[in-house]
Amino acid sequence: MAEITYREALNQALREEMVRDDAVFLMGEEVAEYDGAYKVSRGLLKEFGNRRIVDSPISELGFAGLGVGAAMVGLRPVIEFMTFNFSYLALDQVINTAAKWLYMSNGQINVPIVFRGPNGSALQLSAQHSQSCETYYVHAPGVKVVTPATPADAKGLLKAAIRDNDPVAVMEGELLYNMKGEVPDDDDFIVPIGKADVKREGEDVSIITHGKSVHVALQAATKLEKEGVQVEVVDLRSIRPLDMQTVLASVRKTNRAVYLEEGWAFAGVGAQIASMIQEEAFDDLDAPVLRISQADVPMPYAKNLENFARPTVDRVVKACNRVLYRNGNGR
Amino acid sequence: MAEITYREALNQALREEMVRDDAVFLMGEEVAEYDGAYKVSRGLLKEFGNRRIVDSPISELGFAGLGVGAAMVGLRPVIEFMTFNFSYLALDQVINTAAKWLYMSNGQINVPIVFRGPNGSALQLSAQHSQSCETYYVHAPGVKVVTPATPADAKGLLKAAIRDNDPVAVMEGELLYNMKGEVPDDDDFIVPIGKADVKREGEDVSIITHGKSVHVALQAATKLEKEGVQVEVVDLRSIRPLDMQTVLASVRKTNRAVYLEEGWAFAGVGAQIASMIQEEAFDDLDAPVLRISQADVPMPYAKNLENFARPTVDRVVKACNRVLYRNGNGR
Amino acid sequence: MAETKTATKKGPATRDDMSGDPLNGVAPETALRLMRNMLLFRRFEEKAEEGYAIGKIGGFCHLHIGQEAVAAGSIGVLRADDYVISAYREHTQALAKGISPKAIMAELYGRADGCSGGRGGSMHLFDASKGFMGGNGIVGGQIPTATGFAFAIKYKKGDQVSLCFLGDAAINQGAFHESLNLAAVWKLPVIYAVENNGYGMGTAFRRVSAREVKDRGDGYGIPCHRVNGQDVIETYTFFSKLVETVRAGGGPQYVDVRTYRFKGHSMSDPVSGTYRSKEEVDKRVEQDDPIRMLRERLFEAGVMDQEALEAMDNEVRAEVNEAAEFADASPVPDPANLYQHAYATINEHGRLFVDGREDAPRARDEES
Amino acid sequence: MAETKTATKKGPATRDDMSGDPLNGVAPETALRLMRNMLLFRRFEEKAEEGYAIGKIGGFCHLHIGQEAVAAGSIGVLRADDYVISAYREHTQALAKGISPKAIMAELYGRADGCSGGRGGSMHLFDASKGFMGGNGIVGGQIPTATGFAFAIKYKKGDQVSLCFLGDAAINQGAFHESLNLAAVWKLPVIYAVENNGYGMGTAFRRVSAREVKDRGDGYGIPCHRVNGQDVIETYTFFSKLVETVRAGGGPQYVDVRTYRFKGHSMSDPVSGTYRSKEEVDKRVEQDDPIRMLRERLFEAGVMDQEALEAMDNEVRAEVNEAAEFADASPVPDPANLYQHAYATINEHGRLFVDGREDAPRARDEES
Ligand SMILES: Cc1ncc(C[n+]2csc(CCOP(=O)(O)OP(=O)(O)O)c2C)c(N)n1
Ligand SMILES: Cc1ncc(C[n+]2csc(CCOP(=O)(O)OP(=O)(O)O)c2C)c(N)n1
Ligand SMILES: [Mg+2]
Ligand SMILES: [Mg+2]
Repeated sequence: MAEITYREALNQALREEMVRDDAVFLMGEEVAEYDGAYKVSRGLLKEFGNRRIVDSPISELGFAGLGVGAAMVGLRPVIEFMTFNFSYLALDQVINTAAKWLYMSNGQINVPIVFRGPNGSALQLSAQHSQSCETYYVHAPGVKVVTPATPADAKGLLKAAIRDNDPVAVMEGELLYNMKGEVPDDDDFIVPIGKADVKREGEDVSIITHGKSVHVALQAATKLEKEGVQVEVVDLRSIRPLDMQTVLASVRKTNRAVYLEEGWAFAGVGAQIASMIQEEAFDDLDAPVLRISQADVPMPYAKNLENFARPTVDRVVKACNRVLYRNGNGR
Repeated sequence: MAEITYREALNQALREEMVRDDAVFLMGEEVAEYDGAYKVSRGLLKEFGNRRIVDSPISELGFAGLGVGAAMVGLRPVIEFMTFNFSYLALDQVINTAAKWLYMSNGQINVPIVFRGPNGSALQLSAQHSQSCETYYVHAPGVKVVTPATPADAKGLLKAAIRDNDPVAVMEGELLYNMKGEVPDDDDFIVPIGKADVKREGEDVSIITHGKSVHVALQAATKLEKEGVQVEVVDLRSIRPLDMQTVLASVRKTNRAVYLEEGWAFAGVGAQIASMIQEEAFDDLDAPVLRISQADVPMPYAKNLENFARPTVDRVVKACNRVLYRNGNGR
Repeated sequence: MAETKTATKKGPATRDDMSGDPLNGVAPETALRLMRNMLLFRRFEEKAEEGYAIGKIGGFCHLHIGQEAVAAGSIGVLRADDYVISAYREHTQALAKGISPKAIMAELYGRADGCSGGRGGSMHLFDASKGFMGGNGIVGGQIPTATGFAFAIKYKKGDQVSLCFLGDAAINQGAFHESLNLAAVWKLPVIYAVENNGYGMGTAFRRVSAREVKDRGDGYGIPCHRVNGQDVIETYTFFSKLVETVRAGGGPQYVDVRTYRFKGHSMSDPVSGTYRSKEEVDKRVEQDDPIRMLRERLFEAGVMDQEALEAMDNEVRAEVNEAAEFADASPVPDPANLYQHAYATINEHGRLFVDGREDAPRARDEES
Repeated sequence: MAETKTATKKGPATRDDMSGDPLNGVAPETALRLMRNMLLFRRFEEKAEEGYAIGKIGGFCHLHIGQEAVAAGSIGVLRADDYVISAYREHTQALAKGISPKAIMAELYGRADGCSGGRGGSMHLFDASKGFMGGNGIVGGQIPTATGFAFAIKYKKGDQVSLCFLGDAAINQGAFHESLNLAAVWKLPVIYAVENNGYGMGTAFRRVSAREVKDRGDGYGIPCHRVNGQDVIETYTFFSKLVETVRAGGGPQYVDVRTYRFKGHSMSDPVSGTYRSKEEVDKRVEQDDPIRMLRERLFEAGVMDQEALEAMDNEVRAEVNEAAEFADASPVPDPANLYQHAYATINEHGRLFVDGREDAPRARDEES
């Protein structure tokens, strides 16, 4: 165990998997000579050379599709999108090729590719650079989606994704890259895809969430604890496949749930989870499952507007209070 | 009132709006000389010439984006996607430009554009040509989405969409084009965007749905009626904006709801509606809101597999019975 | 045979080497193989047309009749371990790469013995073991994929070639542009063969491009070629050299393969009428039938006579009939396997499928 | 001024007409206007840099220092009703099209008086009334939009011009390819001006293209040009002619505008170090400063002297300082308007916003 940053954890995962398997390579804009726009691939060009760490032109559709083709014939590409915002341009290759080739070929052609990069908002990056793109990746079957919230999860999930035989989107967070945490040194440390993680236990209400929002949920839990409310925080970690067992166990215990996500609500991840909870644990619910998300507008630039549009700790606390039918602040 | 096909209804809508406003033009693959791949634009080239009925190269990103630009400076483009499956290629222009320009420019630049074409599965078109694309269009704010199920709705909603000052996706259905129905002749007949339609009244259970699935819902209702169950069928018609008033009124009456959609469940339209229903009518629900959708796989080609993967009348009936806590067939 | 009636017409077949050899140096047995392949392709497509008419085949179905020489003359020079990927008009290309007529016909019929298990249909044929990597129904979608095969070949220091077919209309897609640039920058062993039949559905290429197909390859730093894709001897000779060039490290190549589609775009599109006249089609069918052109060469070279040709044709017809019988006898796919192959393993930690159906595979952990 | 120390250096300024006129036929008052504009651009960008350093400006911020002549020399020839659209490095282009320094600086500060109401920021500047149609942060995303402006101009039989700026790295995007073809086929009045500063972030263009920027326009049937974008007189003269050509129905044009970025890609990118050496940058700054180059011409032509230049610079500095003061005094946007302009009318039949917030506008019908 060492305390390292989320960025270093991703870097270690890439390095270790590249050492382990020559078929693994990293491709994307600025990943090689520049060490990555967010420095996730720092030092990898030096260690592995430009055969395996490949700077690409700004051609998201092209290089994502190239990766998909390479994956079909034996390589294990890791395709970095500088941010997932730019990957709308590549979506056809993700959904119409990567996600379908195995099925359409009746199991003949695997597509073991990883798409990774930061997702969601950072600081004042405006409408085009602040989007949470989970929905576009989870809706169609054929792709897996993971959203590590901590350095350990980042390392373990990225390693699992690279070893996985399906396309996996690893959605990181720009604001997480500098976060520190304990990470196992073991070269074979893996966080299995499809396992949620109870990041905090509690009996009164479940906040279910994923990605960067886990930390907002934990702050809300701390706040509520001071008011005597015990919050359980369930981090999905993996959105597809989905660990409903852990989600349902938590809801059956607390009887109340709030879904928190960074992105938009309409057909968001929260919509899916909330509807599944009420489908499968209807009688266990003492209150509706509420959802907290970004305001339903393109993210504005101005700092005050951006903060206002975000799903804040206060909004989460308020939602918890609502499902607990309490007024909050001890009132 | 005349009985015409859904195809003719769309054709009339285009024609009338083009007569009414010179700023309206139609662009897409095969829309002009070929009269449209599905003959929706039959005769329009002859009537309006190639200034206003424009055959484009196969460049979805390019011509959709061109339409967006033209819309910003005073035209009212109707962009036909031969099917919405191909529009993943254009998604960046839809989400990062069309949906955001008005907001980012602080209200200076409207984008009155219509994206239209068939959506969802037809007959044995396989995985890449059978997708229901609503989720990709409704998730991000800035676009409106309508899904006419009848000839009258097709005409009224397309006309409303063309007159609307925002980007509107009009999602049609290949299998609907030949359907006949009564359509008002009035040149100013409009179906307002954002108004759901109760296609059948009933007291026992609400099937909420949109698009082609409305007809599946109506068949299920007929079947259930024979067993003494009165089904209400609510056709959203417009997914964004969403007529929750009508949805909630129906659920408050029947206390039971099933969402039926053609596409995939994960972060689908049904997920959004189901979660909103439980959020807003929790105490009115006597059973969980169930969702019926396509099987969660890429659509297979073989007829038997395709039928098996579809959300059939039987599956809807079964879901209704489940929320009614009855065994069905009078048992 | 349809082309018998034009047996006396002289086609525009080329004699490159001026030797007077009607086969232009191509070995007689090779020429005969090309003939057999093209006949097989033609008869197979005719059978598919029949199958569609009687409702055995559904969905979209695009025939390659008229373009057989392109598949025979290009894929015919490849090794088994070379990769081919195409669009949706790919029956004959799949045959050329070695998938059996039975497996393809069964696929068109949507049966379990189809080369894609009945899941793909006409537009999505696969046999990875033979290097046939699919049909992509999204125009232009296969171009980045083919580029990826070439990237992998170079990465693994192999000497295979990736052959990518695309239609003339596909070159207006962004995927074309991005791919050609990537291939040029990294000098990848890929051949972009544009089957230039002059139309994308009902749209003549010249209506949607200010320059010709060959010229549209300018700008990337990739050699641009043009070949008469109706003449299988020319096509074969050309691709023989080109593939060797690429195998030897010559980098990406772009080819304008001139050809013509004798049938409608798909089964619902009439052969002529809206976008091309009957006269145009008739003239091209008469002048540019690849089978007739090769037949003339073979007859002239004395390698084959009418009798031998008819015997070959009968053999091929029998093979195709057998394929149809095989397809018809093959069972439909088992719905119990509906979820299989949506993912590599369908029984994972966590639920992969959320459609709420009872038959959907559950998560590994939930079962215990 | 930074460029004073190189006052004696001779730049590569061209003398097209051989007349010996240092202004190459450009009217003195025009040349002075170009100088004032470039000075304004330079000082504005320096102020923005300062504003970023002290935390008044956030997000991504890309400066145009070194590339001022491109904006001045091209947009400078446009009419008010012509359209300009660009990427995210567009402060000076917005200034050139007539948006006031105040409105732009206020936008960078995220204030209500900003030209985008504080919602866009550095990458998304707009003034539709002046024909400045935005900054698009998606590389290549503005190219189809500009093509659409041109389509609309032609459709309405207008004689405006659509001027599209893009970076050298953007030409590897599919949007570039599709747009140029559309413009060529329909002969649209659009100019694609590639600001070829040699790099896309840290990637030298030659590493991601097998051919030069100018050659990448081959293949479309569009005239391809090259111009020295550091020399504002050359740029202005060139665009004057080009814009007239387009206005007269000459159709789309493609221009490789050679330029150089004197600063890092964005505020977080150092000026030199990783992908370009200090020597390279120093040399280019010394040789290719557009302001110095014009100053030499003006001095030589006797149109301006050092004193006048300094007076002009002081004037411009004052204007920029005022802009910063204005920005700082401007209020932050009112959160009560958060939902406004997400749609043309936010109070529709049906709910447009489903985030469950109390302050989200409800449906028109629900309120009653
Ligand atoms: C992205 C996309 N857009 C449109 C279509 C519909 N479509 C199918 S085939 C076709 C024409 C393609 O022509 P071409 O590439 O020349 O190939 P050909 O049919 O002539 O072999 C079109 C427009 C599609 N399948 N994919
Ligand atoms: C589609 C997309 N991919 C990647 C990026 C990240 N990015 C922003 S600017 C840039 C470099 C663009 O270079 P160029 O087009 O030459 O313009 P310059 O910055 O030199 O003015 C990159 C890769 C983006 N904004 N959009
Ligand atoms: Mg074609
Ligand atoms: Mg650049």
